[in-house]
Amino acid sequence: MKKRAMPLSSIVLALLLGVTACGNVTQHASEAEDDIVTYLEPNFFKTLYPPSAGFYANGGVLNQVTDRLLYQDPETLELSPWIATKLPEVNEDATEYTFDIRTDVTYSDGSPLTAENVVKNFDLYGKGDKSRKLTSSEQITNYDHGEVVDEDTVRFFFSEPAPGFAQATSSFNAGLLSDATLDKDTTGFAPGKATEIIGSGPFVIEDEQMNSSLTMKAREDYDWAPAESEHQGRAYIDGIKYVLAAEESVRTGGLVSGQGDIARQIEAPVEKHLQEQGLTISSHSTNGVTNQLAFRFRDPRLSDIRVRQAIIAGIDRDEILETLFSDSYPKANSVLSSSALGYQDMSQYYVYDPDKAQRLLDEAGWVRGEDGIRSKDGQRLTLNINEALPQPRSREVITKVQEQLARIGIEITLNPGDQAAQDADSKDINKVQIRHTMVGRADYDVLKSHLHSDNRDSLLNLDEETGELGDPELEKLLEQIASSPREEDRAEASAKAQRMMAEKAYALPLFEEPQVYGVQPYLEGFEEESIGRPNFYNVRINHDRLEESQ
Amino acid sequence: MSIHDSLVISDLAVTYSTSRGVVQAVQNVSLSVAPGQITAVVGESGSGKSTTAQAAIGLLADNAQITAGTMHLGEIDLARLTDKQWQRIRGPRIGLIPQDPNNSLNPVKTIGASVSEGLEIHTSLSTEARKARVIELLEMVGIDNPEHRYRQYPHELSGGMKQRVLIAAALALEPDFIIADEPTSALDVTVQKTILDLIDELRHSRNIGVLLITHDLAVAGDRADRIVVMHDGQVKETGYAASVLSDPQDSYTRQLLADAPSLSVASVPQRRSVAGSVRAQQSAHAVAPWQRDVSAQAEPAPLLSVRNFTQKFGDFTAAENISFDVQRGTTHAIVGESGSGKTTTGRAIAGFSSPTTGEILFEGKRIDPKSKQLRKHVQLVYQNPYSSLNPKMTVGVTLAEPLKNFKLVGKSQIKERVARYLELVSLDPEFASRRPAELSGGQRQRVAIARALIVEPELVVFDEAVSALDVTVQSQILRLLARLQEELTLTYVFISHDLAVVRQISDTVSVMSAGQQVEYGETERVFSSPTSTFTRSLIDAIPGQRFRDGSLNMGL
Amino acid sequence: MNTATFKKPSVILASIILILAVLAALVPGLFTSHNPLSGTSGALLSPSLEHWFGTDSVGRDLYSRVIYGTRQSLLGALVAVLVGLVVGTILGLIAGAQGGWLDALLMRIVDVLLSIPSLLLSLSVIILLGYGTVNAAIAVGITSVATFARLARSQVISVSSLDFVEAAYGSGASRFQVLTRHILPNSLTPVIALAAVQFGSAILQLSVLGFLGYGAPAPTPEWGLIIADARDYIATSWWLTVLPGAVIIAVVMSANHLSHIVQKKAR
Amino acid sequence: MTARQLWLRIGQALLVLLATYTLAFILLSALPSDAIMARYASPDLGLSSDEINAIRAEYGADKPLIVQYFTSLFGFLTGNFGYSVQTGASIASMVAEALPGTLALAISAFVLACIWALLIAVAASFSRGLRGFVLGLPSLMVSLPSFWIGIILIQLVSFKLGWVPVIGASPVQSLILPALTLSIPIAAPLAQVLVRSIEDVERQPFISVVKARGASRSRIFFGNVLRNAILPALTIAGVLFGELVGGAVVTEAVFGRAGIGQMTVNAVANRDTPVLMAVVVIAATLYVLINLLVDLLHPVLDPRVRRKERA
Repeated sequence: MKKRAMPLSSIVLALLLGVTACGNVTQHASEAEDDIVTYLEPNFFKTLYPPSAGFYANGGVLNQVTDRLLYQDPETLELSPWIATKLPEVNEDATEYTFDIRTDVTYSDGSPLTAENVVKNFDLYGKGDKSRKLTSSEQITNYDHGEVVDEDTVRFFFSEPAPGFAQATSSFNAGLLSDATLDKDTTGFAPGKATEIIGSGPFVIEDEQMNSSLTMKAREDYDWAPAESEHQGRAYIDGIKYVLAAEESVRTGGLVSGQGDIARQIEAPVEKHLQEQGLTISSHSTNGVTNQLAFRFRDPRLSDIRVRQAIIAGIDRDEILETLFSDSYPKANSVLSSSALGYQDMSQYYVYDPDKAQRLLDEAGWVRGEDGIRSKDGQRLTLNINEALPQPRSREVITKVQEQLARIGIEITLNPGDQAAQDADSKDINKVQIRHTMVGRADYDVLKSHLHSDNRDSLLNLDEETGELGDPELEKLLEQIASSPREEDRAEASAKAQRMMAEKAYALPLFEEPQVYGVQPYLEGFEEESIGRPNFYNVRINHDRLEESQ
Repeated sequence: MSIHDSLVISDLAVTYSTSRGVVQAVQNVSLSVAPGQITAVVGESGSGKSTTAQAAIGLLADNAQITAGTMHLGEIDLARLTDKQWQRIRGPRIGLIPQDPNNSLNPVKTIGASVSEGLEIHTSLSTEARKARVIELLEMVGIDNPEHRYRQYPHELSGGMKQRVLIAAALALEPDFIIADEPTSALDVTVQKTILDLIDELRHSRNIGVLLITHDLAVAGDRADRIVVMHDGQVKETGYAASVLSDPQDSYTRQLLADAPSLSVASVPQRRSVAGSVRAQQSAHAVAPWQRDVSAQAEPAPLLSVRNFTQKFGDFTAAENISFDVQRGTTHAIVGESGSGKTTTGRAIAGFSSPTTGEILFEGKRIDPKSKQLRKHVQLVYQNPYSSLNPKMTVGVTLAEPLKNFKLVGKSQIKERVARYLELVSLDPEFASRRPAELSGGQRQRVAIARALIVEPELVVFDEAVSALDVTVQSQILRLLARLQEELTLTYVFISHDLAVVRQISDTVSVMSAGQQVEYGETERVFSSPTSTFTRSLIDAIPGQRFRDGSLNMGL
Repeated sequence: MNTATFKKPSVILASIILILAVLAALVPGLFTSHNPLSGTSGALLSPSLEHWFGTDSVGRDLYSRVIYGTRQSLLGALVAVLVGLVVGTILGLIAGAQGGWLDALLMRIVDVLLSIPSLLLSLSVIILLGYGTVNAAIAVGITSVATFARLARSQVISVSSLDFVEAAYGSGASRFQVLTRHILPNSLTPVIALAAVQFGSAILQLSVLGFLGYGAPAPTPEWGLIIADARDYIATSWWLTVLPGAVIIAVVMSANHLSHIVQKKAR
Repeated sequence: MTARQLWLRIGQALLVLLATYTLAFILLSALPSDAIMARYASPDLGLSSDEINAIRAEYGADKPLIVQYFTSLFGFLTGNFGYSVQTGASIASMVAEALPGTLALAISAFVLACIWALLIAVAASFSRGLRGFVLGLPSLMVSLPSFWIGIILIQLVSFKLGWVPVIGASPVQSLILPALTLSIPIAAPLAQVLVRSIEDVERQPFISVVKARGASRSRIFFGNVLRNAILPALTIAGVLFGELVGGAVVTEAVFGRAGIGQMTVNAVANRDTPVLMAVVVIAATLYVLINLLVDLLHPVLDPRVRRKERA
């Protein structure tokens, strides 16, 4: 009988031993011989095709492996040379850009970065290739063609003025790729193929575990960092391990227990906890359109400016920020971030005044019903807001808005659904009347991306059925921003647009949305690029502090 | 014979703790088994005979407790043994032959593994030696081809074979005593005889004391040296077999004796002689009834006529070429062992299957299984009263159902009619509000009979309708059926494996074996001068031979 | 069930928990005076006399959200079970009673239902029907249809072979009468026991849907959603997940326990 | 099983597969929005609806459904799984990457679950004192939301106690907690069925006979009860497989493991029909295979079934 009992008990024993044998395996990823930084990312990348790399996880990878023609300082937003040896020569109406490029740069597969290659890059990014299911870049507008002038000079031609182009060349959406990589179709940029994406950046993708992790190694012969950078040559660390950690609690716990070095997307309530545990919180503004509620004024209820003003006056942003967010989330004073190009303070339009809100609604003829919700001509004042899934705590924000607006008699409902459903519904004014959104881009153009009917059209200014615009004046201003060759004109148009947005109460800016990272104290030099994607080039591990922290 | 090597139980009391409180199962039970002798404990269900047997081998259920008494095996008081000590007694000292051989072998172990298990536990024999011993044992208990059987699984053996295997397993460790708990009640009567013969022989040849638990006084009388009669957890009578049977002292023993069909040869009620009784002197195959009908114009047309009935299920032939007639107001018995095709025939008569070939005529018309009208005339009573009543319905609803379905009486009369039929089957009309779970087996069977009779049928088929019941209850039901037949002029087809019962109640009989009708004729004639050897062997196997022969008296 | 069963402490406890849950679903106001929909004091407060379960990430009283969430959760579970029970039992009843090709066909359909991963099935159904508690419940219910159908069928088949069914035909009952009066009532006990188990599992499945972001739309208080939303703060505010989790466990366990009692009695 | 029965069984299985495929295709086609919208209508791409329609034509998604159905069916039959619309990744390579991880998780969770179930059954049979407590365990285990178990296990075992890393773990380490998480809800029904069937077997007369041979408790249990009691537990294995796949979705999401579960959730979120069809095909094939295996295993464990099939 003992004989029979044995295998079972031995299995159990082995199992218990197995678990305890793994005891205390906690170690810092960077403790290994090489300085490898473990980076915890809530999402895995979906594509590494630069024009489609807006998604956080995509940009987070491309920013490490590609170089750009120009470099944009994340703080001042000023452009400076990188692969281009100097700032481009631009013609009078901003339809021709001439870049002088370095000739000593090679891709990680050994192929040289040539003028032909640069033109090939922008021809693809500017025009896309339908047959390969590759789209053009939203940031490169009116692109006509590129030309190789000589071996170190390229020139790009535009059908209309494209003043945003210089900045566009600095973003990871215009990261330069080798010829072989550019010949791929959409499949070639997909997960599973990351090691075949060849850039000239300081890191090279070495290994990919699909939907789980990505290992990048420092490139030994890297020697073409932006001219402005003090640090030249190879990256300090030996590599980066991107680890998918979708659960917030795993990222936080991973940092606290020392299993990870950096984690992206730290929710506001957790910041304090991490700081108490000795971690650094690094936040960076996304330098574009603030996190805001955009009112689709073509909706019959919202077409009355008094209703829009009432909503603005009825929302206590301080309470929202205090309850839900932290110091990393500054209150917004305009549709643009205070650090964005062309920012104008419009805070006087966004004052919390519930009495005024009530008054405005009364004046507009909205009468409170039995349940406290107002209605007019039998129509309830019920408005639907989308859930901005990628934005921090969107659901909670809307919950607070719901609560606050209910007090002045407006019912807010949350449009349920996953990303695909939200995307589909957001184009339908009958489904979403108030859009919760933000756009990150460090250029004047960002307002156009946000509002223009050819772009995101967050206000749904364009009626797709009739082809008519709700507010042609706004559209005109946006086009001025994007096509005025002179920077002063662009800044002025941007200021006008911001004022118009405020005066016409088209949107309520909530806060300047940052990207928030939790960073181990022994990591130095961690930076974000101009819209908050991580940059590991200057990161180094302070081994003294690393030992201290253990 | 000394008391020191006997198994002696004195003043045993066992209680069960149940959700309804503590129940006294047996009390003041004293008995002894001497080496080489059989002591039989006889009783009906609930008499405590099984509890006594379980106590004697230490296998009482977890909720049972011995509250008084001793059980001595030589010097050892079994009542005080720990689990570990019991493990050394069970097997080498006391063996068990279980009740139902079909469920008593581990279905996923080979015969060899089961038989050698005891050797494995208690001896240090090598694997080969064990195998040799097992094969020897199998041979001894009369298993053919033991080498082959050794590797077979229980389901590949017949019930009788399995019981032999279990006897071999019990004998493997050469115990001093064997508890045989109803060792044959799940077996056919002919098999029962051979198994009992085997036990009988082994106790002589190996000087094993046997505690035989049985419900059948006739079996006890045939085999036992001493008999203990139990009822309601108490011993009613103890004594030598001969004296208990021939001169019962206790009134309960007397009733058991009176109710046991196989012991009541003298009291077979005189059946009315059947008009135009079947003359068949040969097997029914030779002369079919309808052929005879031509020559016997004077006879009234039979109520039921089965002609060349054959039923096949796929490749399997359950019944083949069965023919018999049943006259109105008589009882026809179909008797046979399990698998003989008797139930198949009965179900076809009741219209629950259509014959593959041949025909069944009721009042001269072919029975149509789809006809609802047929149900008004022919009813079936099932063997198992526990599955034949819908547990969710009260007795009243069950009885009212056919009345409503056939619209036999107006709504207002239903209640009154139900009450009348409950009275008819000797149940209080109050029972109408009870559910089957609240009734005993006998009461349930009465309800089932009432349900069959309430439509006032002409023919009732009883499919082993009394075989699940205790003898005393069985006897009551049989008397009830006789009375009802008289009162309502009913015709019965009575299917049974029990020849003693059949002999007691039927006018004509068909003996079936392996789907064939091997004998057909008037009951008295079949029993007194059977023509087929099979019938002969069946009759010989009826227990109670010793009693009927009067050899018990001579034994004194 | 006899009275002794009801006296077992575990049964009493389980019954009390379920009764409280049902009460909370019907009259939540009895248990709490806080508003489940609007924030009171600060967010993520730890449990106190004022806020028994603390406050959630928006500053709402968690205890009152759990209480008010009872209705949505129990309603959801109820709908889910009803969908599975009714559709599954009907399918199983037809298959078991009819037999032949219809049985074969229905059982293959059940196979198909079982071979599509249940979560994929329920997510698709939600996307198809639209978001919301009832739709999520229907989606969960559809995934249990197969289980119910199989059980009901096997019950019907085993009950059909009992003598009283044939006896009912003998009593002149029609096929339909036999099915509804005899077979169905006697097949139901294990099916009901399964329903009780499914009730618990439906609560859990709904909470998984909430976890994946396909549950009831905010701000409806619903158990799954409450835990799913709070999980991000487990390192800092463990009570947000643990306390509502304990409530779910208590209710699901009680339902399971009673189901086992029913099952045991039925055996 | 005779060869004929086996073929019949396989034929039936193929039929179920085809029916599953068809039903899934219809269901997924009926969903609002589609993969093209999910990818290309994303606002940061700024594509107009004309451009999106052109892309749709490029994917062949503008053809009638019936054509798409046969195209995709033909693809699967010829082993061409196609490409994810969302990412453009080859589905075959996605599956090749995801399946081993999920299988490893599912199998180790299943083995763990069997061990839990056995331990519970053994403890319930052997220790009368703890029986009440032990029998309550399955109820508790089945009442825990699986993602909740996972999150709490990560916090306690990995972050607080530091026994197993969650991030940067070796393949074996990374299997421990997820397998544990997934095993708990699977173990519960298994344990319940096992305990119940042990009770049933223990009531069988043959157990008394074995006891009457003087067998010890462990011999009775391990030598006689267990093998008989495992049979009913085996039959629910096929049903439990569905739970395993469903549980894998949640477990993989919580632990950030790449696998079929995560692939499924991502694909649902992106209406990535080609990927979902592949998931359905894999899951249905596994389901059918496992049930076939259970059917084949039955006669091995139960000699009674062997006989019937030979006859």
